[in-house]
Amino acid sequence: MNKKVSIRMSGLGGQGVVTAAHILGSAATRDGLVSTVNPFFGAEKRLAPAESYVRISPVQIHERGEVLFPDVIMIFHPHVITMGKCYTMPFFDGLQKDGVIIVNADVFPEISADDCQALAKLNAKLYYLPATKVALEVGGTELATNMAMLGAFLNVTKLVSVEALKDSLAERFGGGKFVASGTTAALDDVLRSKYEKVSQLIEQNMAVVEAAGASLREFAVC
Amino acid sequence: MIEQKVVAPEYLFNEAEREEQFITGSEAVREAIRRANVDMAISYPITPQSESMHLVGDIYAEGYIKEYFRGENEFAVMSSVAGAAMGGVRVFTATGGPGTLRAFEAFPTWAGARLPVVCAFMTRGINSPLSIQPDTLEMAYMLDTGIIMLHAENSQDLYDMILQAFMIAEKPEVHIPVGVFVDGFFVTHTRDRVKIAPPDIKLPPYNPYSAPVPVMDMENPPIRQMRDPFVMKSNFISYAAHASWQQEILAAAERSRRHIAHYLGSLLEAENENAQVMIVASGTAVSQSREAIESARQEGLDVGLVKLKSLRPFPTEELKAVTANAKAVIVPEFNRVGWLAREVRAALEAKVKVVGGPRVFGGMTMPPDLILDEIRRCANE
Amino acid sequence: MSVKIIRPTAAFADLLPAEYLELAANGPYASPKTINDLGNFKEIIEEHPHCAGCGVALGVRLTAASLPAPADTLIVGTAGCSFFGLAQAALNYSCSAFGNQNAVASGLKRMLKIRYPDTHKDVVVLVGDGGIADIGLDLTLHSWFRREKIATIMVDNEVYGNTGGQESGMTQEGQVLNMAPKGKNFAKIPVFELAQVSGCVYCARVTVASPKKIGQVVRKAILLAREVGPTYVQIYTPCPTNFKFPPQQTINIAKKAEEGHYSFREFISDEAQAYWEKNFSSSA
Amino acid sequence: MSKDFLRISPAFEDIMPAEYRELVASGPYGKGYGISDLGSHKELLEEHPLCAGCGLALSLRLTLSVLPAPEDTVIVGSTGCSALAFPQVALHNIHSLFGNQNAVAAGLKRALKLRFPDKHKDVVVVAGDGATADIGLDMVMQSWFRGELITTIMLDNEAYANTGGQESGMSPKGAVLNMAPKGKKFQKINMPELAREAGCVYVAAVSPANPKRLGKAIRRAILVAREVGPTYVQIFAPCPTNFKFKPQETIKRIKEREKDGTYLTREYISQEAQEYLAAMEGGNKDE
Amino acid sequence: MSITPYRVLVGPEGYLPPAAASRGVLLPEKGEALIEGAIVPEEEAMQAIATKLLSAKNPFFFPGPQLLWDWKEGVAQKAQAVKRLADLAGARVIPMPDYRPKYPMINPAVEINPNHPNLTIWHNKIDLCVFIGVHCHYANMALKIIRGGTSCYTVALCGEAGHEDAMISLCCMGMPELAKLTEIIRTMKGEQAA
Amino acid sequence: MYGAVKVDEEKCNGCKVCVFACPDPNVLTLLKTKKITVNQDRCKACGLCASVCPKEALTVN
Repeated sequence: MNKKVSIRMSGLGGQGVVTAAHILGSAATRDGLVSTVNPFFGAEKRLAPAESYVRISPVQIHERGEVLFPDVIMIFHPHVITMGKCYTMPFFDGLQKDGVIIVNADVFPEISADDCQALAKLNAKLYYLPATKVALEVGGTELATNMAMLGAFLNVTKLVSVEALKDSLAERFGGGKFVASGTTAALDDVLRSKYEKVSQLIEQNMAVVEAAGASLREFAVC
Repeated sequence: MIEQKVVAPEYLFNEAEREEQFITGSEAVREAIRRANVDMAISYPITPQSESMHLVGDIYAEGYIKEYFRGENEFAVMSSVAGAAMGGVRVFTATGGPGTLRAFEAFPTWAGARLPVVCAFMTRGINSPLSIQPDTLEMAYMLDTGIIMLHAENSQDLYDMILQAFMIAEKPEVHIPVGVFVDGFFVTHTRDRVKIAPPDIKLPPYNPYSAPVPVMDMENPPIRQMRDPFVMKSNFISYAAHASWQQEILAAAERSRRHIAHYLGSLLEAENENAQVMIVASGTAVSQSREAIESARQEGLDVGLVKLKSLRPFPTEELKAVTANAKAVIVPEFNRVGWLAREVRAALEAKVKVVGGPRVFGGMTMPPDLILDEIRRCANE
Repeated sequence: MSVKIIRPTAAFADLLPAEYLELAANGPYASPKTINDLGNFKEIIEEHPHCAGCGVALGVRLTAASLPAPADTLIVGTAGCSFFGLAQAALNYSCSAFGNQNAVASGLKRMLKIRYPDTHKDVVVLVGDGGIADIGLDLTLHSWFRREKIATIMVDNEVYGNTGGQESGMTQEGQVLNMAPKGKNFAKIPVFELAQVSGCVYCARVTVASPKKIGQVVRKAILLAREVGPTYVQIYTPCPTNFKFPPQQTINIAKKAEEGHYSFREFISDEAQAYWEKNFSSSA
Repeated sequence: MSKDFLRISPAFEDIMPAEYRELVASGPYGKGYGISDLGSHKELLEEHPLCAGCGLALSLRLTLSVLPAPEDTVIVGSTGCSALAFPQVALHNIHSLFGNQNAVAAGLKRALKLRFPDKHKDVVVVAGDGATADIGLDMVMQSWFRGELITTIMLDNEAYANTGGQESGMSPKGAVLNMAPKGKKFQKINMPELAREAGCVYVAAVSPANPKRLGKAIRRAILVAREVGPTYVQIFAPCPTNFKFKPQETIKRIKEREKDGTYLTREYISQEAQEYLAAMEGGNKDE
Repeated sequence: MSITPYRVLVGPEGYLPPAAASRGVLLPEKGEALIEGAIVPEEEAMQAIATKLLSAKNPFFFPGPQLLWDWKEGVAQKAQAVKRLADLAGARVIPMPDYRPKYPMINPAVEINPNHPNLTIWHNKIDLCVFIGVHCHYANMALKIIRGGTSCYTVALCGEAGHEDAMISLCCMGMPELAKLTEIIRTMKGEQAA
Repeated sequence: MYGAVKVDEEKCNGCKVCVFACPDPNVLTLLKTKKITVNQDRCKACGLCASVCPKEALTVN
């Protein structure tokens, strides 16, 4: 890569946007890139809007805080678009030219003609996939939704390697140094309880990552 | 728990081989405290600080800290911290935002009582309506409490400054509290690369008998010793005693300059100091400025940067020196009142044009473009 | 309040979103509702961002449905989870600084008494355990010592839920939580007993597993606070998020607690009992 | 402290002012003195600026005379009249702020426990009624909830005396004082009862009208706090200045109030504390 | 940092002069000392102390609690050495046994108190004093008050980092340094006698 | 997490126990027919209503 890529992940509390950002940033670091990751919480409530931001670059990143001008927008739940459960309106606010949007939806949510026009003008690439469905079917739990989203991201951007992603996942859930906080810790425990072994958790979640690519669809704007 | 051996602070800070970890600011706090040979820590929840003190609690459970508990409110926590420090142990706590203000009475008295407490302040909004988001307004209130104020730009600074703070605070001729300030969320919750020393070394322990005031343990003289008596002009005791006491607190902060310079390298860092336009900032505003400066350079604009690491004591002379050639100084800030611009203006004594802003607050992010706009304006004037 | 203020102006009635019209037509203001009417009327709390299965949200919702006179009720809250539902309530609600709710309520109640000497304005403090038992204990107890005529209701989830699950003074001994990494090493604060010693004329302890009881005790606490003195209700509202149990277990956990450390308790002073019998026993 | 800590450097014996030499020669450190020894030794408290007939000063003096181990006692005080006398006490003592004395004491006690794991360092809070029952109530009670091993002593003069005689939470109902121009509207706070509910294992309400009982209560409170749990002693210490009675009537006044039942002396000992005390006091019945 | 270095000279300097540290005076490193605000080699400062002591009309030593009380190993010997030093220099000794704001007043003939050290200086007409064994905070307080309101020359023999507000200050003062200073005075006295 | 509770109208007897168990307002309401209805958009599918329903008339997918 030759320039900084800024990613905004919008979802609902409990869907793993923070964890997805962590794993992605960590994977980028493993690939020798530079990354910063930061979440923005309202308060740590499940199903409330939650956003996190990842910046990936070949060189040192100083900027922090909200990603106001994303190159990639990942939307983990259609309610982000349809119910306004996000910090920015419209959902593609600030998207850079030739930007990418990936939405977790069975069918792409209805968007207005004006929005379509704006997206077309940006030459935006829109993708969608039933990430939660993939997570349930392949990973056995909807808590793997974020992994499906990362699978889609990898498929579209090729920004980090699958190996690095796997290693990051292993580190995150391997019971090593990482200690999750409050609500995240609670969900971690639920996730771990779905699998007999950590190795199984990692294998199945990586299967979700791979399966996500297959169910990814492009959505033509107007 | 890993067996740790005591090493010279200089070795821990500068020589020991460091490992790079991809961690949050809160985790950086834990790693600093793990190596700080802290005896005791006291906590109370307040976003965005809580996570740091959870993690400190975890290393207490692992055995790195001897005593740890949750107090009932921030004023109580800061009071218990004072009691512990008077009892002669190395003690750490953290707070932020409304917690800072709830505890406020404690801070000037920490300084007045010569307590070498180290406290991390994870800043956030303090005004009504309630906000948990980053905002450095509380620092304006802290400027004149008498405590030393270091402002971390990122997690690396946070990790380093906490460790260095103990060494600075505990110098017998300093021996006043050090606050390590950091922008909540922008640093505490941001995951970044941080280089940290190995876990099997730690700082030398605190020696309470070198303190400039007697430790309260009934093991050292004088026995007839009250911390800290109020001085009234009722019985030949002059107000001069109180005034002299206060001067001594100011003097202690002055004496810290040399130690801050020793451990942190300097009170401020300047880049491209001959430039006509200089940005002067602290905390996250420095990071945002770096991005703006990069863009400005691509446009051919000549911009320099001053990162203030110590706000109390304030590096007045150093700032004058590094802005000597500037025609304009831009002070971007994460608060609505612009306290840093006031400080900079006072230091530069109207010799340079000081632009107070851009400013964002209430949790808003500062786009580097805002700073860039200001650079363009100043460069073209 | 005068019920007039919840009547849309004729000229704009057709413009008001449905939820407001519904509230005017079918809310609890116009005709008195009790907790038994829940499900049949438009509630005064709207959709909120509490976690699924949240005991606090349930406790707050049931309390809101039990107010004897929502049209003349002012809620004083504080920082914490309890804030989220109340922020969506069609009630005057003030979220004070953390822990000072009973002091705010004291000032508010006295002022309302002066401005509306002939109407009962119910000032109800509705906050979490941290706000009452830890950071705000002094202010809470002193409002009771002074015999302020306010009802204090604690939604007790035994943890600082909103800041990410730290030990509170109401946490049970031994519980491992954030800031208590080796387990809490002191007992749950006996606020119920302290309330009695501090001058509360009525105290009750219930759980979200007994909604009708909540309805009764909340109503009683508010009515007694009008004339007799301070009252206190403590509602157990388990937190699935921080205690890591599935959300559908909240009520079962509360039910179990009723057989253990959260059995139903009620205290009423002689003076309050006499007042109650005289004025309300028929309607109780 | 070490037994011979209070020893003057021989080179400077001759230049030390008399009061210090006396303190070394006949002070109470390491002697185990009690109330009945008063008058026979050099006291810990020196001349102080409190008013004539001050009940608080008397109570403080009696309290200091019965510390079981003054050589290992650190006192935490608070703002108020008592803070004016404390600089003159030959003990390490901390002024702290107004109301945060028990929080300071909690931190101090834990620090001393950590530094001196093998000895008892008695941390004793001595503060007025305003500091204990009003502004500092939260921190006082939370230290009890947490089971901090400290002794809390309230010198109850039923008013804010140092600031000029305002109503406090411990003022009796009806008392006309500054800031209560129509008389106090609510009852005296029932601190002993609150202390018991909050987890104090030993609670006593005493007065200097009965010095022996006071001495016994303080001693018990401090001993029990070493091992069993937090303890609380409330000492009735009337204020002639602000309640406008003659200085010589302080004790008479206490006796009147005790007699008419408006100030009850009492003692509560938990089962565990009882057993501990029985073991401690077994061989020492002279008090 | 100020352009003209601030000099810590004998007072009275006036109504509440700022602390010398706030005027840019820096503390010495080990092996160094301060003379009137300027950093000099320790040896030079010892010479200056000896000269000042021997030429003073009415010099006094003010030992503090850390030296007056025999509270830990080594103190008694150090106290003895200080006493010998004072005797050698022909100085009298007045103790500072503690730091309390003493009620109602001190006896300036027999003691000194950091809250109003000037009383003792005035009463005894002291023209030079030496602080030793006083906790740094209280020594600094007292030194400032003395410099502000009296014409007494102040010397601080500090076991820690030294005192900017004394006219001459040694730092890191241990037994060897004490012995060295004694030797210098003895030599100088011998020379004067000769 | 994205589901909602469903009512089996056959089994529901309109006792309203579920209404008292729901932490969210105006999600479960009693119809004139004495059957409970669910506002699907607002339901967080926590399952508390199902946990108390005496008739097992409520299920969360």
